[in-house]
Amino acid sequence: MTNHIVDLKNTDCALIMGSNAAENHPISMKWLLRAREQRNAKIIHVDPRYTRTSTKADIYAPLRSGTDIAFLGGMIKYIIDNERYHKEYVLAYTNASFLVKEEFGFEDGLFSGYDADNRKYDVSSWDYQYDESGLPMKDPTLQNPRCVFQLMKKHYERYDIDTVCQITGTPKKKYLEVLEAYSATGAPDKTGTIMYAMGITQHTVGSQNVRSFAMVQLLLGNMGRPGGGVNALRGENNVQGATDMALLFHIIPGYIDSPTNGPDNKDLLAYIRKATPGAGKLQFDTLEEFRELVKAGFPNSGFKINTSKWMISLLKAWWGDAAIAENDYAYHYMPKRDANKNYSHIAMFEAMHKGEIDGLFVNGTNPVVGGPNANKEQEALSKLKWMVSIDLWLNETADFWTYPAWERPVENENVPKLSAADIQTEVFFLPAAAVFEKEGTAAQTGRWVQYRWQAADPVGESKADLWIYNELGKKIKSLYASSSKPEDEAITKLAWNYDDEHGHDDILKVAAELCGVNVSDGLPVEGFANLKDDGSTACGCWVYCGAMTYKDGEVIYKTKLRDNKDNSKEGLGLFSNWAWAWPVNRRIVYNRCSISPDGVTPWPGDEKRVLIHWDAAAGSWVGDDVCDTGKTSPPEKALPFIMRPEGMGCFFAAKSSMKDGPFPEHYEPWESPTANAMNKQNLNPATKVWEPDKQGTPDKYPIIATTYRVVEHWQTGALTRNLPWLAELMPDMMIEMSEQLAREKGIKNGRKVIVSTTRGDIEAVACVTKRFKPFNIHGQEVHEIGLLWHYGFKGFATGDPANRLTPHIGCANTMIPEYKAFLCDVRRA
Amino acid sequence: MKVTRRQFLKVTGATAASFALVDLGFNLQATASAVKELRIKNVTPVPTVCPYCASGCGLVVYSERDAEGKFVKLLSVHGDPDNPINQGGACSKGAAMFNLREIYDEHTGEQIVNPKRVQKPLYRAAGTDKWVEKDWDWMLDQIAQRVKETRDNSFIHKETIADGSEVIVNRTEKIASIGGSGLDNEECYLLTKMMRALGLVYLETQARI
Amino acid sequence: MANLTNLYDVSKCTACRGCMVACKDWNQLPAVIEPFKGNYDTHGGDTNGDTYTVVRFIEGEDPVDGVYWKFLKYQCMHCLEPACMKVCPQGAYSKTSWGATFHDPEKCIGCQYCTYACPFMIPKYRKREDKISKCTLCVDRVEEGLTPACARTCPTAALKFGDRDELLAEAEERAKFLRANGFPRATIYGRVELGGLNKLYVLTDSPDKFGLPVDPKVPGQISFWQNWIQPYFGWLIPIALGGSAISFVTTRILANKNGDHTEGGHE
Amino acid sequence: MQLIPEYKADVPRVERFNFLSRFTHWGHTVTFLLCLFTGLALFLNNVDWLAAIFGGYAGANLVHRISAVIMTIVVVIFVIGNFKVLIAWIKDILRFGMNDIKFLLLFPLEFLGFKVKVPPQTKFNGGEKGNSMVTPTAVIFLILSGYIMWFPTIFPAGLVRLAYPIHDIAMVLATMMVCMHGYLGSFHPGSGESFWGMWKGTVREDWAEHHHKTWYDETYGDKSKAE
Repeated sequence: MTNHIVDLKNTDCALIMGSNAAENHPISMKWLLRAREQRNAKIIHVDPRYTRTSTKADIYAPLRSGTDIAFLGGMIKYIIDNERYHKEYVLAYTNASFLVKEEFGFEDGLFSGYDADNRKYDVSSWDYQYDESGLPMKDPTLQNPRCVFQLMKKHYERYDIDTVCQITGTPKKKYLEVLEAYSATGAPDKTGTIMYAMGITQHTVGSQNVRSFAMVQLLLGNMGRPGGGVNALRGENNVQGATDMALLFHIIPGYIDSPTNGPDNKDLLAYIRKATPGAGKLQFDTLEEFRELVKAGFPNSGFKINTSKWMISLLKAWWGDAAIAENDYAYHYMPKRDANKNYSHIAMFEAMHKGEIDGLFVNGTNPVVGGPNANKEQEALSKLKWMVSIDLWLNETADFWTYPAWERPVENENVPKLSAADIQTEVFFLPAAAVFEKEGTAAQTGRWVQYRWQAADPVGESKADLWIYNELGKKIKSLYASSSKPEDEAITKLAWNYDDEHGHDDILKVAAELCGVNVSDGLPVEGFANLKDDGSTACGCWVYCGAMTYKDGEVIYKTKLRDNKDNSKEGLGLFSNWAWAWPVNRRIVYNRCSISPDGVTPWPGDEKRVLIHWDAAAGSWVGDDVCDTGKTSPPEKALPFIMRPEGMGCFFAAKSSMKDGPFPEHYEPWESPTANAMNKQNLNPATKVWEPDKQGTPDKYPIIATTYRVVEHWQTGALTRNLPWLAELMPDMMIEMSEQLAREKGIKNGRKVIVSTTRGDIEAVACVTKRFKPFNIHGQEVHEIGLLWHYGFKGFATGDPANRLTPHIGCANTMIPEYKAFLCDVRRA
Repeated sequence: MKVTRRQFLKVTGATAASFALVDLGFNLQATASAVKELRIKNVTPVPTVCPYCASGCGLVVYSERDAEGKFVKLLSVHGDPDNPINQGGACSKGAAMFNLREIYDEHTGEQIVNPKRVQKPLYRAAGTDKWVEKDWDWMLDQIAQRVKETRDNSFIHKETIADGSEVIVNRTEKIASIGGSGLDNEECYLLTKMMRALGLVYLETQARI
Repeated sequence: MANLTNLYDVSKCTACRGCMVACKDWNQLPAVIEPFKGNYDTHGGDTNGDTYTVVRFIEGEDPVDGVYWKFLKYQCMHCLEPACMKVCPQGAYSKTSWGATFHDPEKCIGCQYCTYACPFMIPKYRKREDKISKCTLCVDRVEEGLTPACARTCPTAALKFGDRDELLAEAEERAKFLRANGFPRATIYGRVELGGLNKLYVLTDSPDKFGLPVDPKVPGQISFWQNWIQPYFGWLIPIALGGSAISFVTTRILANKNGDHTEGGHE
Repeated sequence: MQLIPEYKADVPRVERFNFLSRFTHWGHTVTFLLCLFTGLALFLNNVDWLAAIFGGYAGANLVHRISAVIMTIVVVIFVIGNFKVLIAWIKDILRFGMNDIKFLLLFPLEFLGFKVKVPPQTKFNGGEKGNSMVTPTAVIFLILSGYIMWFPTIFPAGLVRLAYPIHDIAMVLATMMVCMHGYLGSFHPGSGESFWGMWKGTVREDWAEHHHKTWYDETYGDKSKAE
């Protein structure tokens, strides 16, 4: 979330799209309903199915799964055509006026630079025109046909209301209501928030879906303001933290690109040149020279100009005394991935399925239920030599070798029938402590990092994961202790000292390293502005720097702060003294936009929602929130989007920001019942197709399927189906479908049905409901069904995993699987 | 009938008070002596954060401890009234946190440890059809050995890269790690650090699925 | 003292069912797991011996969206004049000074008279203890100054706890607001029903749309029994006993008087 | 003072009730009284002392149900095993006529001990006929309503609700009759001999002739011999 949960109360209009907030983030509704009560805010819900969220919406608009860009592209066009955009904001805070290279173009669904053989774009034409000082050229009148605004207008010309409604299946009346209500937030005194979740991201165009949101919000001037923002409602209690800690192949902690084996990563200096925006063309041969350049500042760099400090502090945290200038601060201990290889979830399981992976750690996750194409992923597990599973329960993944794991309602040639004797995988199950049986911090969706204290003893011999990793780290280190091989140095020299004087793991030692310490005295670094790239600071994750402070001889972990008084004068609900938010306790990012460009005049009519303002006398930005711009940069220089090289909000995603185009364009899901009416490309041209032979076609599989969750369960259900109180509330795997489809197929409510795709079949109870209605797509009646993906064969509530049906294909940018739109057939069991 | 002086806390909207019971001057008469003693009376709740969705609702855990302060059993878990995000609220999942550790038996109504919780490390040998209980030391030793064996056999220390030079790449593609979004930050940090030091590149969490 | 009660505003309820679980947590109730039958409401819209409160899911046709989906939290209404209390032969029921209908399991003999006397059939038989159980309005919490578990956990504040008169005024306001904003049939439930309920509802539609009786009444059989048979009819027994006693005396007096000692004979 | 007329074995006696009738009667007496007292313990408030006899309310509950089941079994045995007698009984009740009305009119006087001349009665006099109508009917209702209350979930709620007043009314009526009947059939000097009829099966011939002239004549008297 660019804003945070409590901030939802400040909105004038909420567009909930691709999220079932009332069910999956129930507390968000507390604040939305408050906005409605106190500010007369409107709530709009756009979803294929009428959900518990829809019941609380002022406007409910159905849309066919996988057509969000059509829906939002139409909204962009509507906003531009009807001049609903916030003009001053657009001009000052976005790249609307930037001129784009003449070579950039778009035709037949393809942007310039497409390489069909590799399904990849050469992004060199997706760039601005630069002046002689190296800065992008602009046209403040927004009239130049090569300016971003005009290109955008042209791009969305095709997204007229009728075409959009033909694609999305949204009734035109409803669509117009949504457009009218939401575009009203373009008024300077209004803000609107967009709340989304996996309904948006789990598509082959997932990232572009989110981009469309960003564009709508920038047009309407809703970014960086209370009650606005693009707000991802994240799904797991610390998925934000796990992402911050970079449990992802493509980054290392703090959203820094992970090193690759490309020539541009071959040593630390090359790496810094590549990873620091704007550094590519600069002349420097040593780190010292580079430091001087940074000190002077260089164009198109943004705040990431500091990357070298983050990187070297990280290396210092990991390899301690072994990280010195002479060995590139141990840069070479860090693994370098193959630059041409994808290591994401789908890729990992494809490799595992081919037998390329021997060992797997499963850290409180459950791919046998939650992974896409779960039949294949389960089979992949059987090819491992060993697997370590750490969880509270024997979940479906830990028990994948047991008989029930291989039972299927229908024989399917894709699914082998294995028995325990066939599976040669050794499985180590380590019982973990539950959340309140241990202590530590978690980052919630609004980036607040809150401490969780230990309230109970772990059950039996179960242990906190911290203990497990610490002990395992020590064991592994001791196995390598005698090695003097250079290839083992990354382990032998690894700084791994988290025990207290009694030999117990000390969480504060971990936290201190993570939040950053001065190497000389071991005291906390007060904020990432103080991180250095000379080895004098060590910091495991720069975005957390500042969470720990030193005051009056005492180290304070700010995540433990529990002062719940709202510090904002106008009652905006910032609660800045409650826990700590990254970065630097900033509660609403891009908050420079909460005031007009001059930095002193509030947006007309919106005096109460100003977060920061320029204090000329003091020469700095002041206000209720921590400013998101140079603290002492005067208004005309204080850029609003400092993590972008441009410093501006981007309608046009320049260069390699996106892999599949600078503007979002509608492409159909991989499996779609219809051809793309917007352009000639059916599928996102930049998406990798892993299993071409597994693409279901509408003749055999005419029904759209989507997956989702309910409030009573969570994710793969390991943490809910094992709880009797929750099993009671939603006891069986069920599939929702319209009354029309049920009639067509002779399906009765409450009876079993079988759903099939090219990947497999599942059996579940039918929930026939008026809440699903067939869509009218180009005059054709198209059915969609919904599957809960919480179920598996373990626990108090059981059922077939919906993901046995989902495909191995993902978003072009992130490789997040397309769980949300695929084709199936359904019949009576 | 027993008449006792009781206190009433009036809770209005957002101003939900916290752990202390506030006297607002009402006198309540206990109608029946049979009203159970408040089982969380004089129990200090311990704050935590909900382990489900990422909204970050605070929860408080009430537990019974013996005279030495040793944990005995859970009493109740509910929304943390101090937490500004949820102000004491909790949906069905958050409210069910008690069940993460303990449950009430369906037949006897007795409070027992959730029988699905695994209480000892378990090992399943290749090709066998059962779990065997093992101690922690054995398990961690074995895992460390497997890790070393697999890593050493598959480790790519140096590689000739596109520009023809040979660089250290320090990676293994034979070990993978998934998950972690349910862990605490500090745990995620140790995990990311340990795995990358071992040379893992197949490193993923639930953010991608 | 004033009555303390819950106000439940259906227009704010998202049916997260936190109240159901919080109730089980506080009242130490085990789960009762039944198969899914095609409705989210896995309890059939009714409470049971181990479930004091449920949320109903009611689906139907709507002219605007094609569908409506209403939710209703359902539990003991804590009637101001509770029928259960009147019929309970053991006096297991009592009203607290602040309006909760309290059921004392120690006194309960599991006869279930109350279940059938209740217009909502709320008291439920709990087999494992052979006793009745129902919502307590968390009397143990309230008596110590805390709010009931359900109201405390409600994420959207659809459930509130407080002074009945104040909440009633708030409910009137809210119903008025809803009537003016798209719910012309919005109404209050619990103000007058059965002489007043100590649970108040703001409904977006008429009560029958939520499966609530529009004008709940104590069943005729029960009130007839409760008002006439129970208080008066039993007197026949003492009368019979008394008559026999009189006869016992008079027969013997008369027999002595007549000097008749012939057993059992009328001559 | 004598409570019950002495049993005289040395005078002529005639059979009044066969074994099964007596078994049913006494079986009923025991189970009815058990049900009554346990029922009262459950029904009345603050009678802990009464419940204590049965080991508390749970015990009383258990005894009530066991007794009710035995009572049901006794009824079933009687109906099946003594079908002829049952029919005869019913027939006798149906002979309710002028003499019975006269009996009932005169009964209060006799009840109090005045000497009255009652018209000839059949096997069951007017009062007994009344008892025979009310008590078994009440018992049948008690049994039926009792089972409905025992297993409420398998019956419609309306029926369950009806079962409560019915069980109560039937209980009161039956108890009232039992009180009267118990008294008349034992301690009342006039009809006391009938106790032996139910206990031993036989009554004094002269008593039978005096109290149940019609029955006596039809069964043992001239009319029977004439046939």
